[in-house]
Amino acid sequence: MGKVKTLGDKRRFSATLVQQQQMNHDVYRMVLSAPEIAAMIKPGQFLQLKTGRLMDPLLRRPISIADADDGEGTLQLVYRVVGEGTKYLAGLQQGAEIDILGPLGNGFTLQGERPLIVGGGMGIAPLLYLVRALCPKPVDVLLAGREASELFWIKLFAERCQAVHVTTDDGSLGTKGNALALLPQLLAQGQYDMLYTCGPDPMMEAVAKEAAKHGVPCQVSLERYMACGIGACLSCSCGAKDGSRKKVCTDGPVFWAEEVML
Amino acid sequence: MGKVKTLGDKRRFSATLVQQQQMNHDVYRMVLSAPEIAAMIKPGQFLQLKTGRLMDPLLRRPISIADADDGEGTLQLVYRVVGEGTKYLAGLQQGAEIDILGPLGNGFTLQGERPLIVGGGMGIAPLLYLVRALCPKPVDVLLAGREASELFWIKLFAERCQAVHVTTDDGSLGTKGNALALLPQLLAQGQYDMLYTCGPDPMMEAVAKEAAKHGVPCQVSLERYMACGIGACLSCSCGAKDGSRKKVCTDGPVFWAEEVML
Amino acid sequence: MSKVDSRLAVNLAGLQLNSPVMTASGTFGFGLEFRDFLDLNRVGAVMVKGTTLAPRAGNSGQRAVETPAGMLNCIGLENPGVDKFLNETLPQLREYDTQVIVNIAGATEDEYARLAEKLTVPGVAALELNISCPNVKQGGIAFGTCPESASGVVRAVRNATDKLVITKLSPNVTDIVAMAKATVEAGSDILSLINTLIGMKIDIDRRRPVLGNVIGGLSGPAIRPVAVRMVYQVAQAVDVPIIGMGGIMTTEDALEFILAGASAVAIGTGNFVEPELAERMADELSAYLDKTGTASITELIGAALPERQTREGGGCTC
Amino acid sequence: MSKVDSRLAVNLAGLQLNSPVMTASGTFGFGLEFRDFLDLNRVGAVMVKGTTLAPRAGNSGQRAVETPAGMLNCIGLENPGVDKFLNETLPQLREYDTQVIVNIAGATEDEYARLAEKLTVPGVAALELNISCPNVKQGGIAFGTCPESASGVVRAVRNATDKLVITKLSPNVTDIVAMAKATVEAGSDILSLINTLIGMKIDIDRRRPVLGNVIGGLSGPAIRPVAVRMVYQVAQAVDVPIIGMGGIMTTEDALEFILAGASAVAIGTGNFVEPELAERMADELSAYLDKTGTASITELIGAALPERQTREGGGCTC
Ligand SMILES: Cc1cc2nc3c(=O)[nH]c(=O)nc-3n(C[C@H](O)[C@H](O)[C@H](O)COP(=O)(O)OP(=O)(O)OC[C@H]3O[C@@H](n4cnc5c(N)ncnc54)[C@H](O)[C@@H]3O)c2cc1C
Ligand SMILES: Cc1cc2nc3c(=O)[nH]c(=O)nc-3n(C[C@H](O)[C@H](O)[C@H](O)COP(=O)(O)OP(=O)(O)OC[C@H]3O[C@@H](n4cnc5c(N)ncnc54)[C@H](O)[C@@H]3O)c2cc1C
Ligand SMILES: Cc1cc2nc3c(=O)[nH]c(=O)nc-3n(C[C@H](O)[C@H](O)[C@H](O)COP(=O)(O)O)c2cc1C
Ligand SMILES: Cc1cc2nc3c(=O)[nH]c(=O)nc-3n(C[C@H](O)[C@H](O)[C@H](O)COP(=O)(O)O)c2cc1C
Ligand code: FES
Ligand code: FES
Repeated sequence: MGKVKTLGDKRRFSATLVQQQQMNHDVYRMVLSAPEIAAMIKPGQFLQLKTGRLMDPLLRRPISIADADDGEGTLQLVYRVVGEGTKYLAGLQQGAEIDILGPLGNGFTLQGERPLIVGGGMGIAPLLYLVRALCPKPVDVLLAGREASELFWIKLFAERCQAVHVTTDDGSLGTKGNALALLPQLLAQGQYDMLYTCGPDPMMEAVAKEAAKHGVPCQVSLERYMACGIGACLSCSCGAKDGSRKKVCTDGPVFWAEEVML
Repeated sequence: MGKVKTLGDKRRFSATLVQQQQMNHDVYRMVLSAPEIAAMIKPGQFLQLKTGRLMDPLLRRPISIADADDGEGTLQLVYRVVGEGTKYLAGLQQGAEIDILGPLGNGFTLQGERPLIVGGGMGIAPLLYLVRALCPKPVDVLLAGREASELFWIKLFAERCQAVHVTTDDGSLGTKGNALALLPQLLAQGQYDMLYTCGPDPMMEAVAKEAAKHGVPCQVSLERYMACGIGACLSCSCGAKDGSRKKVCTDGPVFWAEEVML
Repeated sequence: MSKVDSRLAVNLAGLQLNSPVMTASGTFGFGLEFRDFLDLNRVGAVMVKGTTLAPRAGNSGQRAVETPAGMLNCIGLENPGVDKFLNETLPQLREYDTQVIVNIAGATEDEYARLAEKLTVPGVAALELNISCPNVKQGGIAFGTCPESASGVVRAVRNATDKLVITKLSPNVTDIVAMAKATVEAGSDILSLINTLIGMKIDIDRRRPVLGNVIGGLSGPAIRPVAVRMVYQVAQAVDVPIIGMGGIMTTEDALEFILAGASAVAIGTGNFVEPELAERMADELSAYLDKTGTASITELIGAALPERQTREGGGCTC
Repeated sequence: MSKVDSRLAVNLAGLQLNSPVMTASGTFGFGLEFRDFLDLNRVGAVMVKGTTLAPRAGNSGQRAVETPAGMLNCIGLENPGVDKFLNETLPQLREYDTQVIVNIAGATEDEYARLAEKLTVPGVAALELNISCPNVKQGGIAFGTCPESASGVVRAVRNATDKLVITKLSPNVTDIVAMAKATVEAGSDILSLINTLIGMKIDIDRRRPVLGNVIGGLSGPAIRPVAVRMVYQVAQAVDVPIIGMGGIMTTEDALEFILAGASAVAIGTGNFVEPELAERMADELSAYLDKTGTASITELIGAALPERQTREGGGCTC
């Protein structure tokens, strides 16, 4: 462990799996030893992981940084098993080597004194590392999930956040409803001067609108199908409000809400 | 171990890897627990192994039975790592499950009282199990290899055979030369009434010719590229002396020398 | 799960199948080879190996090789000839409750017609015309690469038999829709697509082509996107049923073809990896109908097609 | 191993390359995106993303999806337009010791000609004509699917520039050799092959095509056998140098194309998986020359081809 060799270029590394933990029926948390990446990576950036021995799957899979510890040289990834690539990751044992490109993309802009964070579903992953970077600012977080088991996140955030607010679609935990069931009142009451959000596009769109209404600057972190993750293929393109196109992988994945169309 | 479940049809089984042993720089010996196959399989038959998790490689890989023990419910395979499929096999750990079709093909005809066996290179693999089946008849064997390290087989055969003769191309062990350097004198001296051979086509051709010269019946075991191994694709076809075509996988891999063209 | 599920029954222009899952020509021998692996009665139809008038020995040298997610083959139509098929194989196959479709190949229109006549016997449900083979009269260019020569074969067969005529289209053409329209107009009752793409592999150590025949037919999952695209395009252009094939390895793959407009599917290369696949897929399709509350597989045919009017696709693909 | 190896130098009709390994259009951005991954000076040539007269926003909806050993894309030629390329990108690219080849696409012959005129500037080594795009004057049928329309584009460009003209052939045709001959006759100095095969994928849950554009271009190892076959056939039919591409992921793959007759190769989809591949492959080719005692990579070009006279291949592929 701790041994990370580069694979011959400047942003391709071999990381060692230190720990694998199952968080709920289909979500796993992985700790990797990758000191070179841990030293560079910023909240909101992501990695491209090779998820197979040969060409099946062929393309890498993009995964966000859920946490990084420069001192220990470790990274944390939290991922849901949805297909063969993530199934492969979940099957890896301690000591396994993973071929990684990264850090990739642009991270969040750290600004404001009283940030609010709104995360939905697997979009919560990159926000945990963001909270660490925002410390010691007092951060509040609003986590939205379909049901209670999706919100194993709470205790991870609780250590670092001032307040953790929760909504679930089925009401099995916290307020019943989606993030919007709570957000307007949080924005009205709190003195937030910055909002960060990551989750499904419709959620982020509504969150951004609400933030605008309250004059709070807002950054969104987008997810698009990515073939390369490094700006080469244009498969991740999204429309910018100025009519141009942005690459989610290299221009983003984090954008100012007013820059892009969700 | 010992647990073998069928995968839903009559000749497809899941076998458990019991032991993996490296025999020389690129050859491995694998012991599998597969009682159902062990109970059925005859010398000269082979298996089709799935050598990957997904579709890479896509096709199964044919491997001969080097030994089988019905009592213990085990099989032995001896294989050389030449590409991705065999590399996958070599990387499997004890307890791994392997998806297998088999037994496939027709085995050797057990006849005669004083058999001689001639094997070359990896073609030696199926002959070891043949010796077991021929016991307690007194069997002599002639093993031909490029150099000494290929002939780790000697001690395996020595336990079961009357005499073990050896040739190597480079003279590093036994008589210098190929199988033909020794075969004529063995046939002239011994009272052999049956000959079995497996190895490269040119070797088998020469061996069969020599056997014919001495009036000794001879069976050859052929190797051809096989896409299916079950008689469906005709990729393994070989020419029969009567002008027809034979499928090596289902009509063979064992043929009477006078049946086929090598 | 091993009983016949009537929700899986499909009728292709009169070809009645117990299951929409058939087995593709050249990948399932004459069916009998698979008796140890599955219940032939559960296979919708067996499309037997390409059959010619005279027996053929096929190509020499290496005949198959694996490629990424696929394989190349150049068997060269090795087969025992139509007479032996009729006398020896057909009687055995007829004992099973599966439809027998005979894939035929000739070097002239007349050879196709004579094959069709000979095969107009009880027990043969349909003829599948393999038009990917070289047309000797046209300098060895495959019949299946131009609408005129393909139509000629179809017409010759159409006039020689009252059996159902299935034309199997080659994907190695510029315009698959033109091929489909021409062969339907010439009298095809059903279309099969796709046959293999032409490819090759070079052995870099020997510095020679791997296959004895130099070029071969590419099959397997690698070609599935091309096959699905062609089925989707042809389904919008013709009114005859389509048998979809090309890289089907799982039940999801079969559904992809059905949603694209295929009324039935055929497993090819997949039979080599999982010889029981055609039977298991029928079970899995039943389970899918259960799960989705679908009354019949026929409800799914073409469900991903656009309304006939809307022309979709065709923009820049790069 | 990071110095230039003169044994790797190739000259394609005057296009002088330090390494026979280039990067394919649309898979390497404008090259600059890869500065963090490799040394651009070690890339034989950068073939930039398909460039059009006006900026294009490309297709909407999902633009790529993985398939077995391959991927589909329907980017829709998103690009900043030729003027921005000339003013902003080219000056940066010119700082590297790599050849710049501009891939161009138009909807009319005239658009191709105007692009060629604009790109006849220092720093552009050659123009690569992407003729897989719809020809608006011919009802949206791609230029590259018939010899006449393809020749028209080549001639228009040939008359508009003295730069080297590379025609990039589409594999979605019945007769690749006819396309090659026609475009060489019309003035191509070099041929590139192959572009992507047309394919599609259906999302069985949504029962809709996955790609926003419905159909897309299939690339990656899955198509390599088709690409090698086409290079092998075309190399026997024309006398201009060929740039081979289609599924190259390893040095062995590159050698397969060179043995089949390609004078240089381009990495496409492979850049997504291993962004340093083009540089590493140059090193590995040097090592291969050492191992095999080969004085120059040029000795290997076409080494697996038959004597010109012997017609090989073309028999039954099934
Ligand atoms: C910048 C970015 C960061 C991400 N971070 C996380 C994370 O931290 N945790 C997490 O669980 N997931 C994350 N994802 C999503 C994750 O990449 C996909 O779930 C994963 O690629 C699925 O791969 P698979 O082989 O398991 O499934 P597949 O069978 O390939 O696909 C299943 C589903 O995942 C989507 N998907 C597949 N490949 C990609 C791809 N290359 N890019 C985008 N979507 C894809 C498909 O569209 C499909 O809907 C992130 C995606 C992006 C773009
Ligand atoms: C009936 C039979 C029995 C065999 N028994 C043994 C055995 O006991 N021990 C052993 O080491 N080897 C045996 N072989 C050979 C073995 O099947 C190949 O070495 C193996 O398939 C190579 O797979 P790969 O993926 O490692 O290599 P690949 O990279 O696929 O190929 C490497 C080489 O192996 C050959 N090969 C690949 N696939 C096949 C195939 N499906 N059929 C035949 N040849 C192939 C190729 O032509 C190539 O030259 C047998 C082959 C046959 C036909
Ligand atoms: C080994 C082999 C032999 C084949 N022989 C024939 C044949 O004789 N006639 C025919 O029409 N198609 C033949 N085919 C093509 C298949 O029937 C099928 O159309 C093709 O393989 C695509 O399906 P798949 O990708 O599922 O294999 C053959 C295919 C393979 C792999
Ligand atoms: C995402 C993507 C975009 C592409 N864009 C272009 C393009 O703009 N112009 C072009 O001529 N080819 C384009 N191509 C085709 C490639 O240049 C190449 O011909 C093809 O992908 C085959 O090579 P490969 O299998 O190595 O990817 C594109 C391919 C991909 C995958
Ligand atoms: S994923 Fe390729 S450009 Fe963004
Ligand atoms: S390997 Fe398929 S018939 Fe023998």
